[in-house]
Amino acid sequence: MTNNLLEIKGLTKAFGGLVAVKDFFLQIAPGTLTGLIGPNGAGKTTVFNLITGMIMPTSGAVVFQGRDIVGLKPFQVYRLGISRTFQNIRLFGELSVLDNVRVAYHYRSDAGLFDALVRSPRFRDREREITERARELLSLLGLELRERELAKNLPYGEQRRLEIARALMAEPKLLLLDEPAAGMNPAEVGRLMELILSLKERFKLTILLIEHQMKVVMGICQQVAVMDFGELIAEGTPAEIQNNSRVIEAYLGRPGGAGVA
Amino acid sequence: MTYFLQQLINGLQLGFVYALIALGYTMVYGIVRLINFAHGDVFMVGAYLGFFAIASWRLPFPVAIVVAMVGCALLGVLIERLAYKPLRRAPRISSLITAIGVSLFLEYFTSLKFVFGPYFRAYPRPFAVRTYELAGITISNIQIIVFGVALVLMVALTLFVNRTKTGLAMRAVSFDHQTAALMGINVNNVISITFGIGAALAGAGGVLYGIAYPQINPFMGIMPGLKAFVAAVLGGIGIIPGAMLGAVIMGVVEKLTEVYISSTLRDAGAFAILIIVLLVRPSGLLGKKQKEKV
Amino acid sequence: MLLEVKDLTVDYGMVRALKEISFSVNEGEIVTLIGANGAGKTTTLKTISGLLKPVSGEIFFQGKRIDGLPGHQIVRMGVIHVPEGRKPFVDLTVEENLRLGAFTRDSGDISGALERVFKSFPRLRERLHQRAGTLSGGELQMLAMGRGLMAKPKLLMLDEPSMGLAPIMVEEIFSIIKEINQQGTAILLVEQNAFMALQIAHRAYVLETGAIVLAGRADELRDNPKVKAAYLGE
Amino acid sequence: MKKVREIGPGWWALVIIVFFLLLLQGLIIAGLVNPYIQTILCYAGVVVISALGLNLIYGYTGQFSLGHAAFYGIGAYTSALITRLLPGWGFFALPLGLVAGALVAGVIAFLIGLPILRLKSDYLGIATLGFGMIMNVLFKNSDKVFKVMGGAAGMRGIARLTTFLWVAVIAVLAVVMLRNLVFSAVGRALVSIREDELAAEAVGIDSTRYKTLGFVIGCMLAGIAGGLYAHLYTYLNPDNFDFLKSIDVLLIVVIGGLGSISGTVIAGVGWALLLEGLRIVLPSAVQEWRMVVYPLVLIVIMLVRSGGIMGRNEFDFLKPADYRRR
Repeated sequence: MTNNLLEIKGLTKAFGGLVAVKDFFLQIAPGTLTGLIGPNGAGKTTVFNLITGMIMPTSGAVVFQGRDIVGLKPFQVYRLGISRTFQNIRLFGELSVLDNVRVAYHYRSDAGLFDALVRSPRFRDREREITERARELLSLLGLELRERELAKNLPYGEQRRLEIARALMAEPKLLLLDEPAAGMNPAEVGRLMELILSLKERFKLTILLIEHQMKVVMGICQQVAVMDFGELIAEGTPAEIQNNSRVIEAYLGRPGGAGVA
Repeated sequence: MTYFLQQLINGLQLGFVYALIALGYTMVYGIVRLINFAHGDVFMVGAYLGFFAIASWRLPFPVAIVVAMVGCALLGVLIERLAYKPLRRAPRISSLITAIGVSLFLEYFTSLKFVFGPYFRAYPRPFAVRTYELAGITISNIQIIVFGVALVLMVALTLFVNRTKTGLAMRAVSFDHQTAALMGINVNNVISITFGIGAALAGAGGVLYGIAYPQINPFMGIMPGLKAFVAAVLGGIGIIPGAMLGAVIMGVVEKLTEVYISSTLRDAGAFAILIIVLLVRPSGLLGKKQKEKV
Repeated sequence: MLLEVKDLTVDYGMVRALKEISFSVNEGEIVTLIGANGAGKTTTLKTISGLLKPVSGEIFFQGKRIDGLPGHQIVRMGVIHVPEGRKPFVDLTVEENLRLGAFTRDSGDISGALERVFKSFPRLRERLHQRAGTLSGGELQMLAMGRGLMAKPKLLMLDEPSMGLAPIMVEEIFSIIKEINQQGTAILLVEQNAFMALQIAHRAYVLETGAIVLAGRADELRDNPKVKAAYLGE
Repeated sequence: MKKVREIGPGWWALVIIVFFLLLLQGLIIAGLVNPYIQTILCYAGVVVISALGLNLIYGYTGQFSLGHAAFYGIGAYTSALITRLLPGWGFFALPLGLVAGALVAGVIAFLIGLPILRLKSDYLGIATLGFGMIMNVLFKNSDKVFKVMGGAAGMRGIARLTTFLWVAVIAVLAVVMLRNLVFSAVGRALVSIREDELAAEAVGIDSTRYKTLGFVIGCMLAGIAGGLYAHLYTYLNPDNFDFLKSIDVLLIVVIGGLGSISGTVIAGVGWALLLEGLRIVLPSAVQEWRMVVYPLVLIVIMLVRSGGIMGRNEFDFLKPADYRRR
């Protein structure tokens, strides 16, 4: 028995003939911040989808707190304490900002259908608790003035933050962030990095993050795993990764390739 | 056994008429993802155009079919340009409601006394009905014409879609509007052409329906339209051979349910098969599995 | 000047994807736009080819203003966009895909164009009657470029041709791009693979979150530490 | 600390609406409303109740159903059977029938919903359409099981138990309950499935469970509406529950605005009053034009306001305090 929060063992996913993730291993200790990087199409998001039960692996195991969670549905994985954001932002566009966050706490409420229909005292209490927690998160993420806007009307950067607020609503143990800095300008990226660190501290989170902007990965991650063509090609501290020739090649291409220059 | 074969042929006859309607449904769905509820009513208009061509204008039968096809093609393109094109970026349900509106309009407008009138009309037979017997099975010249015309049109459509440049453009647009535009294809024109061809086929189907089941009225398009649509889904919507296959299955099942089980259960059999197929193969018999992108 | 983009501003959904960018491509040149994910490279190409409408700014091709024209007319002028992800028509055969590339041309000179494509991509000839969906990633990239060549482009715009390809295949693709250019076609190349792009390009622009932050001759940028920094961080 | 809740605009609106409905009821008792108009008013309520059910299924939960009339029919036939087979219940006959109609519609919705709610968008629509067709055929053959149901000839001899008061009370209850539901954790879960089913699962929502829940409740509303309908017109014909009737409800819901209770009420009442009302008001020479103009109006509304009359908005008084704009 190890004390890792998450252990991915020999995870493989084939779509038809294409092997998107191939014999992938990863250990994540509690309280760490791990970066998952690699070129486009390397299979990073597929790993997230496999962890969260959105797709079934062809083979391999995902062990969370000592329990193999392969085969659980996404909502069950979430209830165990793994939540995520999406690369292409998947908010509930026609719900208000507040509701986008409140909806993520839904399963914790013991007020049922009947309570809702008649607005019973228990229902009102639960709604108040949920709303308070949601507002607390929104203000942490600087969205407190936006709570009644529809999510789809927020600017891009705020949508990204709202997605993070939503993912934090149910007090997850493991947070998966899929390209949180995508589309942000350098100033926003800087603030995002601070935000991630402070949230991690405050909620005692373990974080796994996919990111293309190396500034983010190199700036805040303790550990970096590099994927290429579905496989883990390197693992180590940011400094080690930065100077790893396989990584540089996978990212920038090989300098002076034969027959080209 | 001969009884069974006889009913099979009757079922095929029905199925071929459904197929001509189903093709328009499937092509339009394939290209703009719209359930064109007005399509059954275009079929009805085709039947009436044929009716007037034969009974009032005394045109020969083949010309009557051409009249119905051309008339319906124009109608189909007109409907697309006026009612659907403005809504191409609106929520999909808006186009669907508009399609229902067009359908109701065609039904009730043509019911007006100075248009087609609300009553049933007996369809004129452009030639005497003859029957031929072959190994105990009776086939009428009407059936032969239905089979013949439907087959010719289906072969022509298949050749058009697979062998011509416009057909290729139709297939490209139905796959992806944006990439098709990058090929230099005028997507709007291709969509109009698709509506036109689908409507023309339905028009021909209307005339064949008229001579085979010789009674027409402005609401005749509803049930065959619905069944043809179901046939298109059964075969795999957006897939031309699928529509033909689904339609033939629908026609045969309907006929066999009618004669072997109960005529009142006729419609239930076909729809029960539809639900089962959808549950087992949600994208239809010839359809491909769709995956959601995460 | 073949292509001139002036103060182009484009929104993509809710996002302002491009903020007043200006650049140009001359006859016979390879120009590359490089930058990280989300920098606005693809949006630039989509706007030039008419798939997106700009908020403001102008685009000229051979001196004629083309922003606002429908996509199929821009294609007819000789501006060909090979999209990101290759976008093959997977249900059609390789031959049909190539024929679609020549959609704007008379059927007369298609076989000549096919031969020219086979010269650059002999592998496509072997695969001619296969469904495009059965090809490998590298072959799909060849198909996408071949499809673009079928239109006899004056300007060929390539979006991330190296994406997801093995290094050896990337090299092959890039040497073909160079060849195409040497035969007289101007190329606007969008790439994440900065080293490779800078190897073959004459000039380059570096995009960062919707703005051009660096521009210059490719060989100069190649040794610029800022470029490496833009990718891997300082 | 206990806070005294102030009386919000919702309660005021409720009081005004109840007062208005009681006024109407008073006019009816005084004999000032002719029976035709009474029937149309009742019918408007029935249409609203049924359409609210479809709005919950399609407008809020995003599950496309083209078979709503089947559940309306199930409720109608069930409740009619109950009141015919169990006479002598007096005042309780109608509520008993309605409860039975709602339950049977709900149980069948559950059984059919479990397998077919896995289907998405158009495919779900087509499967529900198929189910509606099959139910229609079964109604036409119902006399083979229960003679009194009358099969294709229709069911006769149903007591006229539906009164304006019944319809008004149930319609107001339906609006209030539905409003409570959609502005609750359950409602948020339903809407999140409509917006993005996968993301909903990713924040802990058991989408299968909630889709089924929404579908069952919506179909029960249709069942209740059907029961009221049966005891309003006292005659049931299978054709009253065919595919075109499902389309009518769909039109009302979309025209009113998907995901808007206010819109459904406006569109439902408007639809019933205009379409049925014009039948009486218009001279017979113009009657046939009624159905020509109606689809044109539909098309124009869609072209001009593709989101429906209310879009996804509600009247402010329907919203709980934390949903109102400041």
